[in-house]
Amino acid sequence: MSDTGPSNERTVPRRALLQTVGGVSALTLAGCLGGDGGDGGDGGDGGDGGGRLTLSQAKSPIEFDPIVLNDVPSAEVADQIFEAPYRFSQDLELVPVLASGDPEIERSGQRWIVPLNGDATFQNGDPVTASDVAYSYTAPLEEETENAGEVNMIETVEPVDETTVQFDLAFEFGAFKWYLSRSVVPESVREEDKDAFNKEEPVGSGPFTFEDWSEGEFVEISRWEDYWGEPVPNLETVEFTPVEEGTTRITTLESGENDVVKDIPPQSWETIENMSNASVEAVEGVSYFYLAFNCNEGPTADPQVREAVDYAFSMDDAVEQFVEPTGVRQYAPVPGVLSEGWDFPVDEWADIAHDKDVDRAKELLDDAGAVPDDWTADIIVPPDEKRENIGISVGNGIEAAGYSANVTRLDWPQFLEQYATGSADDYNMFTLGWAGSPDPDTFLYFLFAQEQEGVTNGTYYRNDQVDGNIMQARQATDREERRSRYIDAITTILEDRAHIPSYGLKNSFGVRDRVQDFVAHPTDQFWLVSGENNVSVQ
Amino acid sequence: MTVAGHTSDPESGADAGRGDVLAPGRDEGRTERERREDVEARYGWRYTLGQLRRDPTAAAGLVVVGLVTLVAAVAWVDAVLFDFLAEFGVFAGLGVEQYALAKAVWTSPVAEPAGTPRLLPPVGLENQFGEGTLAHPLGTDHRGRDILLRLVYGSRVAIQVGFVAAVVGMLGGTVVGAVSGYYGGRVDDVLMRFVETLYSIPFLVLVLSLVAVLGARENLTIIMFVVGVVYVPEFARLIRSRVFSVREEVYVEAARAAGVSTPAIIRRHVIPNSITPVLVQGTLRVGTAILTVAGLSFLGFGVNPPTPSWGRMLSISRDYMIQNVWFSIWPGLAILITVVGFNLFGDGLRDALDPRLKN
Amino acid sequence: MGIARYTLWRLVQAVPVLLGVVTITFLLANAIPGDPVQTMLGPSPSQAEVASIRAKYGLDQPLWQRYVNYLLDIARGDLGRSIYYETPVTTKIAERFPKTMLLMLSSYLFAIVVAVPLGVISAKRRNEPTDHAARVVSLIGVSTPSFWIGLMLILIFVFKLGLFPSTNLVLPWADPADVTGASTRIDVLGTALHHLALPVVALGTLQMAAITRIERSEMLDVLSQDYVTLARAYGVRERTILRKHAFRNAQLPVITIIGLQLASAIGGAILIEAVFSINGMGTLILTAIYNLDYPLIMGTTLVFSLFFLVGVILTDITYAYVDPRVSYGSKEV
Amino acid sequence: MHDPLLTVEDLQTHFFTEDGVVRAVDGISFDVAPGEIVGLVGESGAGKSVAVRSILRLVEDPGRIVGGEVRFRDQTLVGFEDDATAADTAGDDRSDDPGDEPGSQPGRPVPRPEMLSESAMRQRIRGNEIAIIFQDPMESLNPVYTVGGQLREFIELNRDLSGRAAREAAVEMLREVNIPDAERRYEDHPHEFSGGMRQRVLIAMALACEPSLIIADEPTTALDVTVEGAILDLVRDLQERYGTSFVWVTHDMGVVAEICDRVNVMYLGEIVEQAGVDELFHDTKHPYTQALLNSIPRPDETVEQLDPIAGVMPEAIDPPAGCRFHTRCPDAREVCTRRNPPCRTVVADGRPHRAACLKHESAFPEADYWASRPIGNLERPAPDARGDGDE
Repeated sequence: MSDTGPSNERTVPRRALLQTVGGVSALTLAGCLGGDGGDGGDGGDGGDGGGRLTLSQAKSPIEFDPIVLNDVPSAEVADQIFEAPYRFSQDLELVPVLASGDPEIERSGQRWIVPLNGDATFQNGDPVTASDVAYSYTAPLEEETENAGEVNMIETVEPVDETTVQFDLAFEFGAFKWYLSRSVVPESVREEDKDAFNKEEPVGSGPFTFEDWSEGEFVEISRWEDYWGEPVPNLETVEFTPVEEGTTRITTLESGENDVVKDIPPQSWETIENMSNASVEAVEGVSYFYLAFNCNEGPTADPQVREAVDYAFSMDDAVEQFVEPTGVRQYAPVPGVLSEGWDFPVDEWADIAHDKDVDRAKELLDDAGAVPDDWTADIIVPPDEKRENIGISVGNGIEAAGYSANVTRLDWPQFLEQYATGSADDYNMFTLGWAGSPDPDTFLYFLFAQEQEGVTNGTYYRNDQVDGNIMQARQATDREERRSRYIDAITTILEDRAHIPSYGLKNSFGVRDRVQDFVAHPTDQFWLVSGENNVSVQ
Repeated sequence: MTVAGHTSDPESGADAGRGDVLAPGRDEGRTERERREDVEARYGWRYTLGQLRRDPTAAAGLVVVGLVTLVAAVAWVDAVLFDFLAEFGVFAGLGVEQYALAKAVWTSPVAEPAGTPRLLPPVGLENQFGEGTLAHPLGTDHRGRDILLRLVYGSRVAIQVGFVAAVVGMLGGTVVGAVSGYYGGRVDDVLMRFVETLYSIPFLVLVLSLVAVLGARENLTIIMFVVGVVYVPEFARLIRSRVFSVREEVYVEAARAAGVSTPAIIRRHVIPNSITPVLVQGTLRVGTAILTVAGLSFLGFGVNPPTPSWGRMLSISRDYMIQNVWFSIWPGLAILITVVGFNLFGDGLRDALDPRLKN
Repeated sequence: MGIARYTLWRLVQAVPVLLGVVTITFLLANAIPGDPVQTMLGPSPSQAEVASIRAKYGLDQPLWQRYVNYLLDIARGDLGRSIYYETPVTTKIAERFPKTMLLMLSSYLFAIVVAVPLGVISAKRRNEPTDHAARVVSLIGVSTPSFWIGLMLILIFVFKLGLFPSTNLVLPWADPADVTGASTRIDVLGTALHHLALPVVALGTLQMAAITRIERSEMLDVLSQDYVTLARAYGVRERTILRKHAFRNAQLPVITIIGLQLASAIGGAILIEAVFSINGMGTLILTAIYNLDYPLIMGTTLVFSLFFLVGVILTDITYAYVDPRVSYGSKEV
Repeated sequence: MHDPLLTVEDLQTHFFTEDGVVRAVDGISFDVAPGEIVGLVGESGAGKSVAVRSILRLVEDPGRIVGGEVRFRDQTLVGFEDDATAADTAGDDRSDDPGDEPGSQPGRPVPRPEMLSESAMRQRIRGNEIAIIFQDPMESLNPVYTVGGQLREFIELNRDLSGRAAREAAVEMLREVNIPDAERRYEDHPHEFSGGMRQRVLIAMALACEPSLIIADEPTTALDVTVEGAILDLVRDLQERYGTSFVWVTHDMGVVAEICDRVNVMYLGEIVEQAGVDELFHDTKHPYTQALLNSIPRPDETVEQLDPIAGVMPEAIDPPAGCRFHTRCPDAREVCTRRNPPCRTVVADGRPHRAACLKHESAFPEADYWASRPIGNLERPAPDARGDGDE
């Protein structure tokens, strides 16, 4: 299946791209907010022009209940129908939606109290109550759903009164505010018939109501006329249609079949730029892609071998050739947005990586005891063009250095089962990605904490000092203390080369000129209507 | 008042050895040449090649098949030769960088010489990535590797796949068919029920699930065998029907009467006589096997990057169709020409080996 | 009464084969390495979670017991629940089957409507230019990968000329409301045909080529039969000979080949659905295999095999109908 | 001797195969009087079938009628301009030398204007004036249509009957050929008839079209003896009743004796002897005919061993030089290897008794056969080394 970036990974290691978090202003690249005047008719289904938008995703949504869903396409639709206590603005500032103000933090981050705004109602008219919010945050744990892992730090959630909810956590957790963006569902309606709620008629408090859908074919949502908040959407109906194949998806943009197209392959970026009736709207997402080493077993357990591989190939060239412009080169094991927000020393980290020097690589490999003469490096890659190409570049580098490499492209099920076993028979290296919220914890804890070895940490990188820093930073609330611990940990990780950071992906859209006010969003993928924008179609 | 010849009763037919006696025998209605032709057909390779030479389409098919197999052989030898020479230190003098370049240019184009622009069009054409050069007559792929070189090495996979699958199918089918055909009775029923069941699962569905089962998504050897195994039912049915007809032949009865053991009969009578249709079907199946595995690698099963395979090239080229059309055209053509070659050769073989089917 | 009895007999004969197919799909699915629960839960399920999910799908019972349950379920028409889609397999298949059916039947229609006359003409005008042209076309048709034809059609008619849509199919009997830009039944039909054009040509070419080759060689064979010469000797016009005397006899082997071709057509359909991203059974089985979704793999393989068996039986019955020699005696399969 | 119904003069039909030109029928002449059964006898491969099919112009590619004349009553079925050759429509290369040289690829002979067009042949002659019965009853009936249906179709085509009348005629004809319960059998399919029954249907088919001439191409060869006898009696009876004349092709001298009035003996594309049936049996003029007769048992004589003809019928693709039978002829002499005698009258009284053998000095004075040296043709045929299925 063709490359569609992290967004389609139904089973990206649990950390689906759903968390929204405050942080520093996003890099809004191309695409101005207000599109310039449309340049006249261009085929397409003019017809009921007015308020109808067609948006093409790479994969079809499969369910709509935020409590259970765990894949990005479903989340994109659900985000229009449901709302959360908080949302994050274009530049990732905390914006209350169902909440009426900022959360109160007590017991140094172990208790969070969220005030609710009383006049929010669900689409069936029922008011949004504190018990609905409590229900929405405890249901995943009780029903052991697939995304339960994202709320497992919560001990108890109780409604203090009609409009306030109190969250008690298992431990002091400074970063919990990033988790207050989970959608709220009407408890009574969902309990009646969970399956229907998930597959036929989800009811939320968001500006769009669910109309109809056929899996793999289309999903249709339409404006909720008497939406409690404002602005009421300009768009009357929005239709999501899945087009799996990259090039074809781009063509449906040109032919007018779709107004907006998601996930643009690198090579089609320029094609859209050259289109007279469409342009690219992209923003850097909160994602981090990397080459990881098996520090547990096999030749790559020796740091010198890892350093040799760093010499053997050029990550800059690989990213420049196979990822840009849909992604941005990254030198730290956290997304660029986050490095900026936390003012991490990225330049210093960039110098740690070596430039390509095949002779040096060969010397290091020949000299390293752990490397047999006929060593064949096993590199496993997920079914995704970009990461496969990176893997091939690494393999070619190793072959240039006089050894041989075997790049194996696995399906998601086999890959997920194999990449975190720590055994040299399964892999010496692998390329993967991670998406989280702009808090270093959501990356370093899951990717490097020894606690997570075999779960989401495939490196088995053992350095107690680094592990200590990560665990303490996770608990601390003081931002300065967390920042210095993270800098320590990251610097050591980079020097030991447990990972070679590669790139971060942008949320990229091809948008026809007739679409006004469409906004790409770092973590919510895109916004159709919000405090800052309200999409309309000429 | 028919004229009865001296030999055995009219029904069993004139004994050819006694010359053309007037008695109405089974072969009576055919000229001497036709009868010789029939005998020759079953055994005479000389005769077959003679026929093949005369039939233009078969000759064309033979040429194409020969060419592609030669290319595949060169590609295979090339890689082995390089390693062999490397062992003798022929390339010792080179620096690491030159060594990699030499290996890349000489052997399988896995490593791409740095700096070649990507997605170049064929020589003489131009696109946004640059102008087609003679160095890369058919253009370059999405990693800047030379497409012609990739096609040449792709032929190695295609031919290997085609032959292995066809041979596996033939051998399996012949054994199953011959045994069940000759022994008949319960053995036949059991085997045929199994063949029938395997045969009734649509071809690609069976291959897909077998490949998924064996976790062989990226293991070409297993896939080749699986494709071969899935051909077994077809060959089994072919052989079985042929065995039924041969079993009734007089000389087989005579052999059995003379106490020749059954396996010997199968080996010396039944199989040589059934080899003609199997050979023809085998040649045609090589072509279909190449098509099937191309389809499988198009769907992502089969060859592991960076080994070049035509199907995989096609599926990658889909993402670059707008930028460079030629990247999708060449692999398709390569598959087409090879399979046409095998089909032509197969048809030619059938006409030559089966005189009755002269159309 | 012969035909009805013969059909019944063929159906009875198909039951053991179907049982065989069920057994094979069951064994196949259970031997798949990798654990579907792992897929579903992602890498960090607590042991409790894993156990409960396994129980829910009955994955913890011994193999033979699961087999018996599986057979009982199938008898009740329940193919289990898809792990990936979390819906019953039967609903998923029912949802996706019409598209594949539409694709295959229309491509068969296309193949037969083109191939049969082409085969007859090229036999009639043997070794004349039309015959050579037809043979070259059918040879290329048989040797080209169907998915490559699909790609080339998309390249030319979608990218370059923009005449046709290149994704998905629209069911002609769909409700106009669901079909974008269609208000009346006719529009729906129009859009449906518009979407069908390229996939049908891509899938149909292979069958068309094969049928033409068979038709031609059968016609030639029949035209050399004594009863045709006899008809000529009694002054029957050449056109009548072709249309009546020769044609019906030549169709017998062609019908059988059409039946057997169903298997490769299903394979082709899977590929074409992948190229044109049609959400039919083809893409369904691919998703099932990519995500190790046991029940869905079993279900789709079973339904495909059932479809094939029904197809073969139908062709046998048509054969018996056309050829009087068969309908009464039991035809050796 | 009123004028003959059918006259064949120097008919030549050759097959242009990849291996070379097969001169299957190389200049045969004979005629058929009304009500007469004329036999055409010879070993297999002599070109008998090709000859009779050429009369009805049913020769298919790669065969072609390249010369000679065939006249039926006053119509010319086959007739060509003497020398001119025209470009062949199917693009055969045109060679300008006249056609008679052996081996060269003659261009297509130009048909004379009065030669019937294809559609004329189809409407007026085939099935109408001349009907044909083939050898293998199993293959001659269309398996997918009912017997009655086929019979009726030909009747409607060749007699101005249609609908019920045609059906009645068909059933009547089936009864005529002694097919029991004809009314019901009308609906049955060919595979429900035995070999003998099918042959009867074919005969009924021929007679139903009330032709004046029926060409029977070895109609009883594929049948066993008893059925053959019944068919021969039926034919003789129908022939007397309808007065239809026959051209009866067979390789079986017994059948010739029983049914034919006059006989033509064919060997390798040529007619070597022509005579009334009695003269042929009792006053045989050609050694080949004599050999054919020697190889059948005589009821009145006891012979411990019949002597088969030595050797094997040569290939029609490269016939032996001179008299084509000289390689197997016991009386062959040196002159026979040089001159290929045409078929000349040897006994003149009544209908001429002709033979193509140089030993008849009256017909071939110039050959002085008796002076030339005999060549011993008596070596036994070498035991055939190959033989199929040698084990």
